[in-house]
Amino acid sequence: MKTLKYLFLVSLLVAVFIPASSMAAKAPVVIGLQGPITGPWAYEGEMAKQSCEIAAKLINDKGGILGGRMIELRVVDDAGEPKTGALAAQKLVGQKEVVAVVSTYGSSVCEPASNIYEKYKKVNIGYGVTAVRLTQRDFKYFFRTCGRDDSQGKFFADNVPAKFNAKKIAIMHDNTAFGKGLAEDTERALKPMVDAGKVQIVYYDAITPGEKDFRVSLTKLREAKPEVWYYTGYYAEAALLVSQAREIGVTCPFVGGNAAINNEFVKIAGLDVAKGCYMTNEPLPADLPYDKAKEFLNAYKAKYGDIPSSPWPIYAADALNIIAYTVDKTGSMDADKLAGYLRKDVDGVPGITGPIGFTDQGDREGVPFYIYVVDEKGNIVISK
Amino acid sequence: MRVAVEQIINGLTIGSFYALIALGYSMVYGILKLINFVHGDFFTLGSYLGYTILIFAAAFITAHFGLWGGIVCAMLVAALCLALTGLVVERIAYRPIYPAGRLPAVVSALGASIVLQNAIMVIWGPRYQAYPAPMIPNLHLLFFGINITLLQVVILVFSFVLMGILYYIIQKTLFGASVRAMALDRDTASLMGIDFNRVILFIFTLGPALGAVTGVMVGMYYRQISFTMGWNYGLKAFTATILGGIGNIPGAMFGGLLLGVLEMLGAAYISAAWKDVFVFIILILVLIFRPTGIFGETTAEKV
Amino acid sequence: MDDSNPSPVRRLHLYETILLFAVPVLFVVYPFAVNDYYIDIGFYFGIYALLGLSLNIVLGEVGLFDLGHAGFYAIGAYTTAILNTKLGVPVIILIPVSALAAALFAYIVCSPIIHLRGDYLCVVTIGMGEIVRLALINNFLGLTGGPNGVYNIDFPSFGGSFVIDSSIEYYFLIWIIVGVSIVGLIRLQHSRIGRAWNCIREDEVAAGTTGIDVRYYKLLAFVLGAALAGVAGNIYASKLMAVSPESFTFWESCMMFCIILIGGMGSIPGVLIGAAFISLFPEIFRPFAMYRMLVFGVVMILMMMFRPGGAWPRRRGGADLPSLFSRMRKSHDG
Amino acid sequence: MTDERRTTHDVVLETKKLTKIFGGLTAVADFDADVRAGEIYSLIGPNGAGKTTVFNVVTGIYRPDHGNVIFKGADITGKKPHEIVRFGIARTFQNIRIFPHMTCLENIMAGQHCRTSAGLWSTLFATPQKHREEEKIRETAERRIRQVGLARFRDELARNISYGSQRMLEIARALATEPALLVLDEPSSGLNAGETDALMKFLRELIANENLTILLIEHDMNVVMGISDRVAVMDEGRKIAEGRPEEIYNDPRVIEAYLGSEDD
Repeated sequence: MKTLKYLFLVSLLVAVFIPASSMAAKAPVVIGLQGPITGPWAYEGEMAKQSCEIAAKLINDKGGILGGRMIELRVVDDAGEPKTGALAAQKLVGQKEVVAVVSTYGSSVCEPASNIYEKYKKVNIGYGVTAVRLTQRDFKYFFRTCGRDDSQGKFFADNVPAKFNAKKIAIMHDNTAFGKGLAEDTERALKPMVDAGKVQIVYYDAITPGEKDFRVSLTKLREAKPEVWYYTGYYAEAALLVSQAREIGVTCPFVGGNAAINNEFVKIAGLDVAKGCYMTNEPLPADLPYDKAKEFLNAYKAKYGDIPSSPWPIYAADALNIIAYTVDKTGSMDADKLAGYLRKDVDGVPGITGPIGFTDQGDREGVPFYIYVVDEKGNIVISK
Repeated sequence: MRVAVEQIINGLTIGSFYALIALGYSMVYGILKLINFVHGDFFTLGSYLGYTILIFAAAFITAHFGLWGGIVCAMLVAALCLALTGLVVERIAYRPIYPAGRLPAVVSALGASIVLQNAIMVIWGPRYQAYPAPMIPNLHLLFFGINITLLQVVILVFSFVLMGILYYIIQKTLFGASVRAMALDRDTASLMGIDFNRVILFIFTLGPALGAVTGVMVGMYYRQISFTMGWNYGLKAFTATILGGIGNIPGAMFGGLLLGVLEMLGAAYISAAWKDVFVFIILILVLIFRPTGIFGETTAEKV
Repeated sequence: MDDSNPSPVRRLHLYETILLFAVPVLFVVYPFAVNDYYIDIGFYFGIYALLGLSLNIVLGEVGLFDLGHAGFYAIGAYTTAILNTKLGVPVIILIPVSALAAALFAYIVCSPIIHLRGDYLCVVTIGMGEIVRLALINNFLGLTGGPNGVYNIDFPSFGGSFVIDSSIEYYFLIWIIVGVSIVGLIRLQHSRIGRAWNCIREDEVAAGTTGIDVRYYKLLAFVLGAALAGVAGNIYASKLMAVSPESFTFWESCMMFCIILIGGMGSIPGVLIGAAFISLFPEIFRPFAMYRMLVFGVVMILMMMFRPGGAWPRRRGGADLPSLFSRMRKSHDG
Repeated sequence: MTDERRTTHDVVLETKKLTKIFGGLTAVADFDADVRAGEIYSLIGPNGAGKTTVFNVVTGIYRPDHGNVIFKGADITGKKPHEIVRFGIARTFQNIRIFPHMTCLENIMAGQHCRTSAGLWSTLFATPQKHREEEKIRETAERRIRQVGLARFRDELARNISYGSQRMLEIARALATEPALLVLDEPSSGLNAGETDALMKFLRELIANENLTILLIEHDMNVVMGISDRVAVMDEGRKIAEGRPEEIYNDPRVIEAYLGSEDD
């Protein structure tokens, strides 16, 4: 037992010191990634890490930036939890060689972390943080490559009821910061139409993420007789929801938010159920005419077998790309210069998710949306 | 009416999952007075093993044994593996710690839970996994306008059969009597010649095996599994155990079913978002008025 | 029948004497020697130490299984967040207010359930913690901001002139509070209140027949424990400038439970060791990436195997550190 | 025991028609007794006669179904155990119930709890008044620990001392509550002959030197006959006889119900 104890201690020590001793080659440009590598959102963290690695590799394969310096990714785990996120941010800001950070998934984790980045003057670009308020704090160093809750909500209100000729709308969210935010913004965007009597919100409620049984909520939804049903949460629950809804006889069209439908959704729900499900989404990589998208997608698929199953990791890759681009263009590691350049001079720069530009608050400029549908073969295509 | 009946059936289905998991908690608690936090993760592991078997051995099994054969096979393998895992965990994480008392064992149980959950994440990856749709029967049945699936019926019947068998073993057989005696008073039972190790062997193979079977059923029923799901089910099942009266086998079954039905009715008639609050408030109210659970003995302490 | 033959008082071991003086010095010097990241780790260590001390009253001193302590922590944090952002009450004033709010909540919730024994009490506290968390997620009374939480919380300031906003200031804020709490708890441990708590932990019936109002002292423990957790919540909220329900899960309660058992029931140095383990370990083992929680779990099992009574169990009688403190004070009093 | 000491016939404890029913079983039925100041009053009877139940009702652990407990003229029926201690009744248990993980001295100090009042604030701010009180607690405890001869175990955990010492510790703890009535449940059980003799001597000295009354359950007839002033015999929840030890010793009903059972 005693040997076991010592063996264990020694292996711990070795494990701690090995990473520190890795050799430094020709000084790379270090970009941080803060994401949920462990914890309940670990799959998002894993994909974000993979995406950033692919994006960095694509840049490095072309000879890096600043005339031959490689991109090095430094990943810190925030476990999807605010306190750990703040510590992760604090760890990165203490490392002078980290130029800027791709950070993070989840608005409530981003909030305290971005406070720290702001205070220590480190450019940080969110990839899965859609709460409107994040860019309303007049922060200098905070940007995001993903859209905001209200842009999608507005798109829904403008297009979806008309498309399905629907007067009775059901909205369901999953009580996560993202899902709830989108649901609220959709409700807000629909309000003028509701006041004018054009549409009616006949159902508005939440389900609990991580649960498996939603038949009760769905029965209520069925009794409300909606003509279109908008679910603003994630694919894992969405797949269960649609399967169970069809089981108990909910027949109205299902429209998911941009996290609700992907290949995993089709896999879990099964083709029978999934086909004919709609979603509001930014253009999917596969539909993007941009070279970057094809290149990224192929590289990702080659390495991991399939494209990422949620939209956020692609925004993470784009965040890394735009940081690399800005460092390359300015030739500077200075946070003020980078932030200034991102705000003023980055405009229409090609990215995986389309041309990238930022508003003065740091929001992504012009995130386009489409209505997608799952076709007979289980592919997700733009709905005509 | 239709809604209420459907909800009760849904509630019974989810309740039977809780009940089967709760049995594992209750048996371990009865003998060791230990909250076996790792039990929820046994359930998850069982679910992942069943998934793996269905994915990799699907074509072969289905070809030889048919659709149901494949499912039975997945359940059997998962149950066997988990019985073994249960023993290993008991040997490593609990046995060396029994003499120190029950509180250190609680920490060890939490540690084991963390290990198992993260091992699942490392092995299968953090993403959700989907049970293969073609391996799962999806037939709908309509009784008087009430919509249920064949799978639901099978799950309910099978769960009740399992519970019935366990009830029989515990309440009617000589071995069951020795388990109950051990739960009542370990020292006296040992003096009467009941082998403690045999009882431990029994509860740490049967409990996890039941959990594994439940895991496979949950995987089929919802098609989608994640490495963190055991925590949620574990918490609910433990609540069910307490609701029924901890250490009491029929109590755990009843507690599980009641919890499932309460949850569904709370969601239907109060609010889906507040249903867990509703469940916990009921639990607290029950305990205020029956401090040892519904089936718990209310004997005064001997002074 | 008199045998006036008092046992020799156990003297402090040398290492204990060294620790007694070196540890406080280390705590003061530490933040001046490292960068902000390590100071922040020290800060969160302090938060867990405070939470550990607060749960130690309930679990360590009275032996009540409380697996819902994160609920009290949440009440403190949200009281601060809501009153500060909605009404503009200064954070520093909200320290006692948060403590009171959490204490009041504990009193109301625990009064009807205090007679429950062992694991039944345990599951009720779990339920209580979950109810709090779910109420926060569901935007209770439209105040808690749902899953997004409450944000834009101020920094604590003394009359507007001295604002606590840097890592090092927070570090000292939390450790001063921890220090004050430790002094208070040592005094309680060596008073009739602390003895009454221990008696209840040892044998509830005998405590009653020895003249201790079991119900009152159990409630007092919950109320005091909740108040301290409320203070921790206040500081946590202002440090992060935002609160959200993810920080107050059942998992967090479990970690507090582990602090006590890893350190040793009812032992104040033990609480510090346990808190260090829970807060430092995951940071030290960052290089393990996704394996780090795996290692964490293994170490928890090993700790219980090798030191089931905790890393630093409470020593009674003779010279444990707390009684040394009180003796030192006594000699000062003359 | 000499009769001179019994200068008063004031009744300290009186039970009136005390009845306690568990489920269908009547453990105690219409139990009347009066314990007079300064005496040692013993309760004997076969196992299951209801003696301990009487004790539990008197000390507030159980609430009686009928009847009253009057202590020094005050009705204390149904009061909580800690309130009854404050009135001046302290007890020990048949199976020793000390606080095993506290030191011997702390065990005894706990007994002073009901005679002291320092609250949360005076403790937290360490007021001089609290300090004085703590000194008083310590002095009392030191006195009691010397009285029972355990001073050398002062800082020893209570669980580490011998069974006989634990008995004495429990008695010392009860004495530290400054009782007028000491209720002892089989104090000699588990003690060897030497320890039993010491116990009898101790109880005699106690009653002689302190303003105290003792209510006793005892199986050891030597102890009962040796130190009791009066003895009551219980069988099946009822009092079947009461009187001086020598009267009881020769009472045919007692021999039949109690002593007779030993012939089986």
